[in-house]
Amino acid sequence: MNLARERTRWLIGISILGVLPFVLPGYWTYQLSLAGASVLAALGLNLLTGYAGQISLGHAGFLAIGSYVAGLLTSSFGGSWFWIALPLAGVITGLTGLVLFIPALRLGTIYLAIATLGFGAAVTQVLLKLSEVTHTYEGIKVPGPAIGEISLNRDLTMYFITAGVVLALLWIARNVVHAKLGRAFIAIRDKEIAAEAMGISLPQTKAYAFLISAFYTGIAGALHAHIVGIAQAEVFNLGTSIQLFSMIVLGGLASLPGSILGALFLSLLPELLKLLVASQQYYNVIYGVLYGGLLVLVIIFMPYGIWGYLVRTSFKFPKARKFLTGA
Amino acid sequence: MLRLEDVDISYGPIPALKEISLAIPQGQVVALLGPNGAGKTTLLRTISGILRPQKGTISFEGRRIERARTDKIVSAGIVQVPEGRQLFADLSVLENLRMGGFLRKDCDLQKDFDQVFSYFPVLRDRLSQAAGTLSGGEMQMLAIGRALVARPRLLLLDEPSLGLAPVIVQKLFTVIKDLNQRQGLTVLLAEQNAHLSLGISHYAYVLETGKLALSGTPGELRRNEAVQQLYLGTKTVVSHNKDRQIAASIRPLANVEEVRGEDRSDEDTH
Amino acid sequence: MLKVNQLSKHFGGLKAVNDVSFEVRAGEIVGLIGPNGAGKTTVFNLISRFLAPTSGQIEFDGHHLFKYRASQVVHLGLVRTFQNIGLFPYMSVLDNLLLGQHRDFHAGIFSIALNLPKARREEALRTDEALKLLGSLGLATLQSSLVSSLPYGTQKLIEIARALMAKPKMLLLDEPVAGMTSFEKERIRKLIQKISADGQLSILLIDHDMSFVMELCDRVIVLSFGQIIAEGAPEEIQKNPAVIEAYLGEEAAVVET
Amino acid sequence: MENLWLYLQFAINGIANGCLYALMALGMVLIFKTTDVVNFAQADMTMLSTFVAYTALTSWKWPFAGALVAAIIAAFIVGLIVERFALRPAQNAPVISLLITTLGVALIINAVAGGIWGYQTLPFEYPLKGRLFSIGNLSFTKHNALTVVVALVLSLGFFAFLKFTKIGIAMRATAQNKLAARLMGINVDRISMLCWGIGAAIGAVAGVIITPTITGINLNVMVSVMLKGFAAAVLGGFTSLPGALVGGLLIGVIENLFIAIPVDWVGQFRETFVFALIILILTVRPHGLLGETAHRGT
Repeated sequence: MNLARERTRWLIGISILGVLPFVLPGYWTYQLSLAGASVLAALGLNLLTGYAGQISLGHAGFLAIGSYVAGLLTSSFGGSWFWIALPLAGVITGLTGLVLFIPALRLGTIYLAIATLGFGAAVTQVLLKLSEVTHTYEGIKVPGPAIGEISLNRDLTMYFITAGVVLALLWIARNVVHAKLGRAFIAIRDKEIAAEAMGISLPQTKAYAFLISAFYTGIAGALHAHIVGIAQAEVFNLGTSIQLFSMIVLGGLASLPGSILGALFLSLLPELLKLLVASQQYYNVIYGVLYGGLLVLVIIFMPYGIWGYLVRTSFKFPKARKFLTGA
Repeated sequence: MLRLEDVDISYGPIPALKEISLAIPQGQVVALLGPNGAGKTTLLRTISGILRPQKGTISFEGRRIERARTDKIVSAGIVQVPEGRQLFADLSVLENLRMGGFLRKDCDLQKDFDQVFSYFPVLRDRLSQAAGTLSGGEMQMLAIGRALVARPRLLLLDEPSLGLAPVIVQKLFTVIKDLNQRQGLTVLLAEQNAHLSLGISHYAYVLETGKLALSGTPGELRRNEAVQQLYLGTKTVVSHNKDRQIAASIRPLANVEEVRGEDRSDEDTH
Repeated sequence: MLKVNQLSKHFGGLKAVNDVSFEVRAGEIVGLIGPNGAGKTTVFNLISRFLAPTSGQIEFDGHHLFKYRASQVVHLGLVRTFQNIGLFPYMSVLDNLLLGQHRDFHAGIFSIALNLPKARREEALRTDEALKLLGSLGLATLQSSLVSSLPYGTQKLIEIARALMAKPKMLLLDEPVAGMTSFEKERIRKLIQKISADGQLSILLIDHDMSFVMELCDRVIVLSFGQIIAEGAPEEIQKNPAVIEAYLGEEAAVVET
Repeated sequence: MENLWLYLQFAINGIANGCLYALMALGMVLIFKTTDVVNFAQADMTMLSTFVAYTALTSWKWPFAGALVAAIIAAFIVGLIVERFALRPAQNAPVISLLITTLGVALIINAVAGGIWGYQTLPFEYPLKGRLFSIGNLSFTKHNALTVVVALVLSLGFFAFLKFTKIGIAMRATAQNKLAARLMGINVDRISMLCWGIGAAIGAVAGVIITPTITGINLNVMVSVMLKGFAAAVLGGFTSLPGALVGGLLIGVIENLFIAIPVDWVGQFRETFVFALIILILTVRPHGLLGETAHRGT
């Protein structure tokens, strides 16, 4: 890892993120914030599935928990609680992630898929019941973040908060992946038995994987609630989980840049398409065929995702490769 | 009958075989010797069309087959008994044998089954048993039997002795020799076990790390000092004696005698 | 160092390991040989705790092994390699070596996540050690290669190097030279002789290559059908009629007499 | 006593539902066994073929049996196409990515079906109405009877096909050992394609029979049926065809019994309970009820 080159990449990323909201119309700032939340969730899922090899079709459940925790706190105590609610949502969701780690100790991939899928469905049902109790059928109204009594411009503030959180958590993910924990993740993914023979504890490593992954996704859920201004159980369903899963496969399993690419691409695709296709009826058909077709074609022509493809192709262009991989 | 010319194969960036040229005349047993990882399995899989050579030609009875699909190669008469038996573990012995005749147009497989049972009577008692529950020796017998049902003209055998007790190996080799001498079956035998293979072959090639290092008649190879050192392990008393004795005791069967598996399934290789 | 006492492992009706007792003393190289299916790998799996025994005890360096889980055995200084290579194919050689030292990383999750000096220092220190070891094996240029892109023989060598990274008191080597060229075998033999030269490291190894085993080992144990049929110095083993019989099978033994 | 009858009645309905889940599961297990792909497009493939049956019934005025056959044929062809053009070209991709391929296929089918049939729920007319016979308070509807008979005949026929025909044995052989299958001259690609066709066709039967019970057909009607089929398959062991049947019946019955319990929140949390139960069973038996136990080796 060449430090200077890595620093350049971070600087480029930060400056693009800093400039974007001032050149783009407000609607796109809002969409980019949402995409940022997706990036976080995708990072979390990729750490779990791509690196540690534990499949999850229930990550929507973590998004929902994160958004409810943050939403309930700020709607009850006011927008100035946002700064506490956000990390708290991550921590609480992280701890619920440990619920899933218990079956993960015993179950193989497909069995874990059904267990996580059930978890996602259960969270939705429980939250719906909770809405019934709290009489918030149409969802919890979530205030924007505030400092003391001063409330801030929602779209712009949330954009910068999201960007900052994404950068911070991306940096943490990078540290985790390049250190002993990241190596242990890959080790248990590829050869559990050899990993154990190296002294890696399966329970501990899997617990960390679920904890970290759920933490990221919980933060993403909390951000989502504050960007949109509402926390609603039905928003995060099986479709969401599957879309997250598509993001990391499309972008590239076990790759941080891949998670970002996949998440940005799939969350912005419908918006971009709306610019091109006016008719609602055609839109649905075109969007479905395009989205589905892309998934099929990417797997055929880029079996290791977009990022994997870029890296492989860049072997022909050494300079580009150095920039991409930092190696 | 089978001719390979200048064949190169690689797995991704790693070359597995380089410039392989060899010929297998009709009616002969040709041995392909070499240690584990030398490329024997790769070569056999290439002949069977499972792997595609990057370069070179393979022809069977004058027809080029290096780009042919495996089922075409099987129907042309090249049948392989793969390394590690590769039985259909949950299928019964009978179903495994039936799959050997998958490409046979005539549906009368009974005669072929009977021939298999005459070599390996133990299989007859196990007909409805799942193949995965057989002992190691019985599995190898079934693997050979299954291939025989396809009525091969060239039989490719990949490490038939792997993991089997010497007694069983000796009997299997006796059957192979018999198939060759009585039925005129052409055989390509890939083996680590040089003494044994030289005992039943007409000609042998020695493969080392993807290249053909030597070839010759069994007599020539036995006399070759490099071969003695590298592959026959003449330095060691045990393996030398063992294999030479077994090799010496292989003669064509007077009457097809029973071959029964008494060994245990090997827990070492799962 | 290692005391195996009346160890048995039955799979259903199959007695894969049957009442096996032996000892490996400190600094000794012991070979475990026997025909395929004799139970050698099962013995390894029992010692490294991947299988639970039917009965018996194993003592290592004064510890009762059955009190430890597979992932804890390495903490006691007992490290194994695998028959079909236990390296992680999609990691670099360096990362694989670092995994060998997994237990020596003490930085907590927070210092890793925030890349605090403690975590960084540790990472740098271990990387240094790994590079030194690679250098001494003449493999320094391979540090960032993916394991899956390397030839078989080199992978085997790297697997032993990884085991050494754990600073073991005892190594269990499962077929370290299977499938190698004579040149590669020689390289492994020299490496094993070198690492055991100071008498600090005990080694128990399985292999089918008799010349390799006989040349290297102080003592050889022969397993057949789950039981020990002979034990002794290589020269004794080579002459032992029971061993010859086990390798030849009954009928061939009759031929011999 | 009253309650007991109620529970029995729900159990009977549960068996009928369970048969349909079992058929869905059977299709998915067959595809998984031979091609290692968890087919998440099963719901949309089934939906598509059910729409074909709908069109045959309403627009072309075909009899019910004819519509069923049309649906089966449509499903079979869709299965072949999906295998040939979406999955076979992606053979080199990691297995986990192939899950995404099937999701892509699902999205395409869903979008196309939406374009053709629209986004409303359409009424699905059904010839078999009313009850067949009653015992005490228990009523056996014609629909339940048909469901059970069809599921029984179909699965027995399918098992016989796998057991006794050369192609059937070749399918099982391919599922177990692709290398050996190829070496015996079996064209593994063709077998995979066939399995996709048959898997889809079995799903289509379930679709056409179950749709009337859900009052109508729309784009997403099959998703929950597929998920329960998937759960059933997993519960049964995912590599075991009889396991799929057992799993399907079990989920059908349990789910209906939860409806029968006269406590509000039990019914509301039905799916949660069903999943919790599945997870519990899997924790005790990690490879499902009839799945193979994995050997822990080196």
